[in-house]
Amino acid sequence: MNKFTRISVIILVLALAFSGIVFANGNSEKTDTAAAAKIIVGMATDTGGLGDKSFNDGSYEGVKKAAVDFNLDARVVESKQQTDYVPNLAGLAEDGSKVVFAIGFLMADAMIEVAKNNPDTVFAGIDIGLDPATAPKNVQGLLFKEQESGYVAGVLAGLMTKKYASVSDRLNDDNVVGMVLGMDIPPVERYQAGFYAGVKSVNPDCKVLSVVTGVFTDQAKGKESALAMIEQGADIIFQIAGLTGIGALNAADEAGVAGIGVDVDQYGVAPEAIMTSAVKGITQATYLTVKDVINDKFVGGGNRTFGINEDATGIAPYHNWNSLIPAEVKDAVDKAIADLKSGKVVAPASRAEAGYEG
Amino acid sequence: MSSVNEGRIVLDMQHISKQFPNVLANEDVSIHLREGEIISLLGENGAGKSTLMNVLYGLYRPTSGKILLNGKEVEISSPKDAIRNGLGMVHQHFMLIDTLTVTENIILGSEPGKSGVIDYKAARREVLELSKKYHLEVDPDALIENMAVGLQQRVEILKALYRKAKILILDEPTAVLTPHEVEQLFEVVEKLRESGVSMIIITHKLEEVKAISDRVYILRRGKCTGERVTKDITREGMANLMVGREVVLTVHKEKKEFSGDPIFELSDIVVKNEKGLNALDGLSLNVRPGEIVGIAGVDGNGQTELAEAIMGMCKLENGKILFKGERLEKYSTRQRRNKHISNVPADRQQFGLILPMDISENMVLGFHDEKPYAHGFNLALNNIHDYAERMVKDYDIRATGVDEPVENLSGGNQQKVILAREFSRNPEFLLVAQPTRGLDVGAIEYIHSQILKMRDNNVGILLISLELEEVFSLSDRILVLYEGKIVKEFIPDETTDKEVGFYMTGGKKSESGEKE
Amino acid sequence: MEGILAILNTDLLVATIRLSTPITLAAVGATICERSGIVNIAMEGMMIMGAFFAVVVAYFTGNPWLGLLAGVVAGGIFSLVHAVATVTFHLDHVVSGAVLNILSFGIVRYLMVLFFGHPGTTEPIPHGLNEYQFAIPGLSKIPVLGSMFFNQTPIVYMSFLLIIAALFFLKRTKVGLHLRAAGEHPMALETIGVSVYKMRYLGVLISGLFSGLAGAYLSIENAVSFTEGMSNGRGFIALAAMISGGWTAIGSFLAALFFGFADAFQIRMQIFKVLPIPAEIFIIFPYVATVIAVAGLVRKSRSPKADGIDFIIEREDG
Amino acid sequence: MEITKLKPVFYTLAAISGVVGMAMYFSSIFSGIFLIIAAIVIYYIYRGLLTSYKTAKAEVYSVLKSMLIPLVGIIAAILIGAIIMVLTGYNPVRAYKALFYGGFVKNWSISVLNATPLLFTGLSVAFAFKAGLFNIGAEGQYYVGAMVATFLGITFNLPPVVSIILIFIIGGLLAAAYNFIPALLKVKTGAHEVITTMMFAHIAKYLSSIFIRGMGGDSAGSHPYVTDPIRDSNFLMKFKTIFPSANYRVHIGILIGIGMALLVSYILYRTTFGYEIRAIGQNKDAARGQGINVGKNIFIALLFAGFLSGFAGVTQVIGLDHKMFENLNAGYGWNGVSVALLAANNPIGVIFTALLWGALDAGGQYMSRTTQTPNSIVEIIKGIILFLLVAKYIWAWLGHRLKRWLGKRLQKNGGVQ
Repeated sequence: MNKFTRISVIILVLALAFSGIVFANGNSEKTDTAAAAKIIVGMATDTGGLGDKSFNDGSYEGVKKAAVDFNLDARVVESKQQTDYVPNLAGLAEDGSKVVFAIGFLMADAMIEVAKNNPDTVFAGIDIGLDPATAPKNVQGLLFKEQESGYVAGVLAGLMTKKYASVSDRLNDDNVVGMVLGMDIPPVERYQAGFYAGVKSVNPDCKVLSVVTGVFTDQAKGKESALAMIEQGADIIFQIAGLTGIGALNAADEAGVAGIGVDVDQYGVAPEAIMTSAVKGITQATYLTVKDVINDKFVGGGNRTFGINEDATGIAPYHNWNSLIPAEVKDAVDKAIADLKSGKVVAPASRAEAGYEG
Repeated sequence: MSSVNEGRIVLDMQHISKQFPNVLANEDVSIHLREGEIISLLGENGAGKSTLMNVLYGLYRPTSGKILLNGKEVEISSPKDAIRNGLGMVHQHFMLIDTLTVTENIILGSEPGKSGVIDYKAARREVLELSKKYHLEVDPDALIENMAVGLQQRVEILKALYRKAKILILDEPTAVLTPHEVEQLFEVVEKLRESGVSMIIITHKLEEVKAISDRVYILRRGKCTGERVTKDITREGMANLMVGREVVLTVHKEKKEFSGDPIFELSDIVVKNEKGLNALDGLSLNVRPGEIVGIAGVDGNGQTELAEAIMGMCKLENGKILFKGERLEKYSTRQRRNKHISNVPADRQQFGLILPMDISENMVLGFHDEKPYAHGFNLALNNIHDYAERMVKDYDIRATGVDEPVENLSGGNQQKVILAREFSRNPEFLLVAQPTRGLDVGAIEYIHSQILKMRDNNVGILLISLELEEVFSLSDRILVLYEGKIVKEFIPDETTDKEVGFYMTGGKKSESGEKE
Repeated sequence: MEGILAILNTDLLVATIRLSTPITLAAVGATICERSGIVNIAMEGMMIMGAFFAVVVAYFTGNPWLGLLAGVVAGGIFSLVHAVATVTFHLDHVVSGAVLNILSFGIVRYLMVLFFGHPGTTEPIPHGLNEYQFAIPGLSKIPVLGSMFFNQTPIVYMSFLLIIAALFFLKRTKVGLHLRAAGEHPMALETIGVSVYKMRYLGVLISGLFSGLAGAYLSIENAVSFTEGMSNGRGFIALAAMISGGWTAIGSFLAALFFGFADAFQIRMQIFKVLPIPAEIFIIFPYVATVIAVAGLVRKSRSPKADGIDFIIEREDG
Repeated sequence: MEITKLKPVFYTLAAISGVVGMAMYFSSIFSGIFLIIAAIVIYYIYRGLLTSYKTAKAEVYSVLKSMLIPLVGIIAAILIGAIIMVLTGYNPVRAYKALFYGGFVKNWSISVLNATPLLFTGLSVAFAFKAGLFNIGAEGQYYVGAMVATFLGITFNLPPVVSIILIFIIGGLLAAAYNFIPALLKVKTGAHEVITTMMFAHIAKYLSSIFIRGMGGDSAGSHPYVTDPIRDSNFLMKFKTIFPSANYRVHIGILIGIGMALLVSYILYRTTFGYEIRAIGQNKDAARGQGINVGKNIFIALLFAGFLSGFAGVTQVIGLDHKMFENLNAGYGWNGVSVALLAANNPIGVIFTALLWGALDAGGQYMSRTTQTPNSIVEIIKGIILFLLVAKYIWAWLGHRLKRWLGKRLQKNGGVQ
């Protein structure tokens, strides 16, 4: 024990000195006096965290864009577990944020709790559906009709996979398309249902396959799932699996078939293979929300649904495929968009509605 | 044989001391060895013999003192150095890898063949040549785990010779050998001496010292208490230097007549070992109240399985176990112990004690959940404590207190803890295996006397021991265990260790058997 | 039901190889490690390290081969922590492994923020090793085996070679013999003048290099970017493979193939909705298979005698 | 010796102030800390009166000494973390200020919330370790406990106390049952529990998402991401009901956890079962040799470990979430392992290590928010702490080196050591 104590004492002294410095000027509640001048926009991510190339990143894009345009101080904090939701949201409010974004459906309850305790701060929740009857006035749920994006992408895929397969050697005549899902959670399901309906609307006897990988981070699994469907003749792979899906798109690229990205324009992942991406205007949603708050146009207490009419859902540019995709198809796609806008067509939000088996 | 050797000094260890964290294992020990000489290091367990040799062999670094080989000082900081300097050691617990072949074991560490790839052909050839050269026949392709102990020892010696050892250290070479194997070993030793190998033999057996060595160094408590030319010193003289007092080298027990039916019987027991072979192959024996039955045998002939079978720790293929006329096969270990069958296991540290636990906890191991040591689910710590206190006094266990972990105790005291636990349950049948392994003379005497006390309390005792003298000195009857069978029964006074040893090796080497 | 039949085709076997390669590599490495007497459950962490650094280097240099090298080295270096902890500091092997797994996630996440400005996933690397897929002329024409074994990407070929190398190493080489001895009876090795510590360090290091390669396979050959948690439990599957493979290189390989097959199979089961049940049921199939395999095979297999047993020789005085 | 007559008085005093103080502190009322200190003081005063001043002092010293190494380890880890931050261009002083202020002062209530499930999983792992088993799959048993709690929480409609107790017991039992197969395999075939429980953890995770879909929303519409909330009557009691000023989310789960810790410690050191468990954990062969039924005990030990982990899930659901979420990767199982190792598998120690871990998590969040320092640095620090504390040999080694070094120095200066 002797030797223990000796070494211990030495380190102890060092440590005391160190902690002396640490707590020298006491309370550290106000750590950012510098930025206090600016208006603060806060954002708390779900446990997924930034770098998901999907809604966390997308929201942050919007927040940063707004921060630049309106000269704000953008702050983000990543939650590690559910218990962090409340302190993070509340903390951002205490830091003096004017707007706080809660990213992801898991944070719904936390956001309402905190909103009640911080009436002067505006809270907006991505993918959070609120009950207008009970929701406080300073919160807003930002919802997206992923099914619409899925539907439009589906129409495109449905036409390309068979009728116009000749335009690219990446397409075949087997009349099969595939979807790679991450975990089977609501936004994913909405995409899936919409895509299915879209395909069937233009190509009823097309075979639509799908694989649930059960994970959002395993590229290898995504790749295998995609390849497995490509073996079965699938020539268009629609990924709805976050980072797992990146593997799927790579697979499509390597196997020489086409892919469709999700959430944001994923053209960059595999420029040759990716026809388009079924996008969801999160960036825009956060941006607009901040803008409204700055201009005091914010109306809370309910949900704000971003759909095709808000140009928040739909598909990304065709990029390299622009030249390949025949005009008829483009027209059909535009028509589908128009129908959705006019309400002539309603994209199904669930497998049940879409009549998708499994 | 042992004429005083005047050859040049090949090894000279000067004023070696080795300090371990809590003990001074060697204190200013100086020994020297002449070419072609055989010296023995005599001392009881813990006297520091092995430590000294481990220092020489580079396993330990001496705290002080220096080592001269062929006149010039050498720094031996690892076995590698030792080997390079022509030292070879045969350890008491063989350093052989069971799953490898004889060849692989012998060449391990200095394999033939270039660029890191082993040339097994060459290796095999070299091994064969070597074993011919020294008349140490072994099958180069046999797996160690299938070999008799005597042969394993040969492999160990070959290992050393393969590395061109000029000085050979033999650590308790006869500990596990039958008398016959001992003879063969001595022959080998002589041959080696003729081929110019000098040897140091570590032992605590006076006979051996007399038998083979020219000179003897006697160690006690880490100090060298004397250097003698063997032919000039008597066994008693050596014993005195070794223990520091007059030793009773024979336990005297008064004769008894054993009437009445046996309290414990085994009939036709068959047990398979993990390899699926019959470790016990139709073994039968019986023990009468107040009788000590000694099982003599070479290690690995079924001793372990016998003990396990009796205590119900392995599956019986066949056979009956009768205790007071009651069949025991169906009972669990626990139930058997509750029937006043006690067991002193061979490997006290692995099977007898839980080293990190303290004395009191070990004292109740196995009946910790009986009154008065437990009320229902709860341990009655006070009762356990008192009981342990009492035992520590009765069996004078040297410890700072009953809450001292047993791992801090000396081997003798650890064994006493087991004896206390087992004997205090007033057993009617007692299984004692290797009760004195690795203990010093004092402890041995004490434990033997305790066993004899049990005998006087009319307890039936089955003694399994590899130490032939122990079997002889304690037993009323000797059963020879060979390849899982009882091959012969003796009355100690009516036989010789040679004769017993002859049967211990299956009576095969008949010609050498007739020699007696 | 015709689905089932359609599943059983060459592609399934090729997919099996792809899925099992990382497991194989880690498992074979683990075999060598445990033969030296060190239990290694830190393969998961080593894989992550390898995968991450492979991408970092491949991304910043643009050369996947350098990335490959970096991945292997990173795995090796990280494994040395395990070696130091278990061999030099006599820390319980399983404990050290668990701690390393935890540590690896923190380190990678931290470094990602440092190098790429965000956690999650990295930007794709300019060139992946998958570009270097090549068919061995002649051999690749063999009906089924051809496409399985002889029309593959570099690391897959490496994995085949490494299996053979591992076999040769353990069976025929001097160091291999010493290493096995260290795992069976360390003292015996020490007493003939070979350092057990060195052998065990070597064993752990090799396993680290193999795991690093496995990680590199995941990140720069199978994929073209690194994603947090992309190893997704493969390290533990590899452990299972090593055990059900009976601590032998070949056995590990076969077991790894089996697990890869189980995964490839469940994916296809999903595609043809063979059974109308939730997808998760299919997903857990490989895990169930693992449990069954371990339970079924562990009895027959015999672990090295001194596996996981600490080895101390008190050379120092006082 | 009539001082002994006062024993009950002193002890009740100490106990009351201790418990109340703890409760207050956990509900982040900081005056609680003083009551705790008071309790300790009272205890030692009594010891001082009862025994001699010297022995009491010795006790105090031994306690402090036992706390020294962990303290040093933590501090050393923090220093290393600081170095890392400096090298990578963050300001350690600001970061650590935020870390500690956030973890131990500002968001203490969050630390407690974080610690609660860790306490249970930590106990689970620690108990298994005592029996020589590594229950690495605590995560899976956590999921099972959570599922059961959710199901019963929704369906049960009984008087609160009754239903909550029932939920705990049933949840625990089913979680234990989830370890049945691994335990069976361990005993029958010797399949290593590290693998089996790990795989079962994966399986539980996926089964939970099936369960959630089944337990919420109407099957016709889009499937839910959470189950329906459980009945209010099945909510676990909050501190707020005792201390109005307490944080409204903190529930008494932590106290249940501490109770569990005490219970486990009692089982281990005071009962025959615990005795057998420890005996087996330390030397199977000897235990078997003295007639202890190894298989049975290992079996029960694994089940009991599952039982404890199950409690983690139950408290989380009925205490905090009141529903079950999909896709949450909190990794209570893994952190449970860390917590247990850090406490050297001592049930009482687990209480403190769990709180420490919880505080570091909460503080890390606060730190990353206020100073925008990536909170993965906290993960790294955690890892280093683990290494420094678990590998005790490191200290012996350092000490040894230091001693020799000093020794040489002193000899040079002709001094004595």
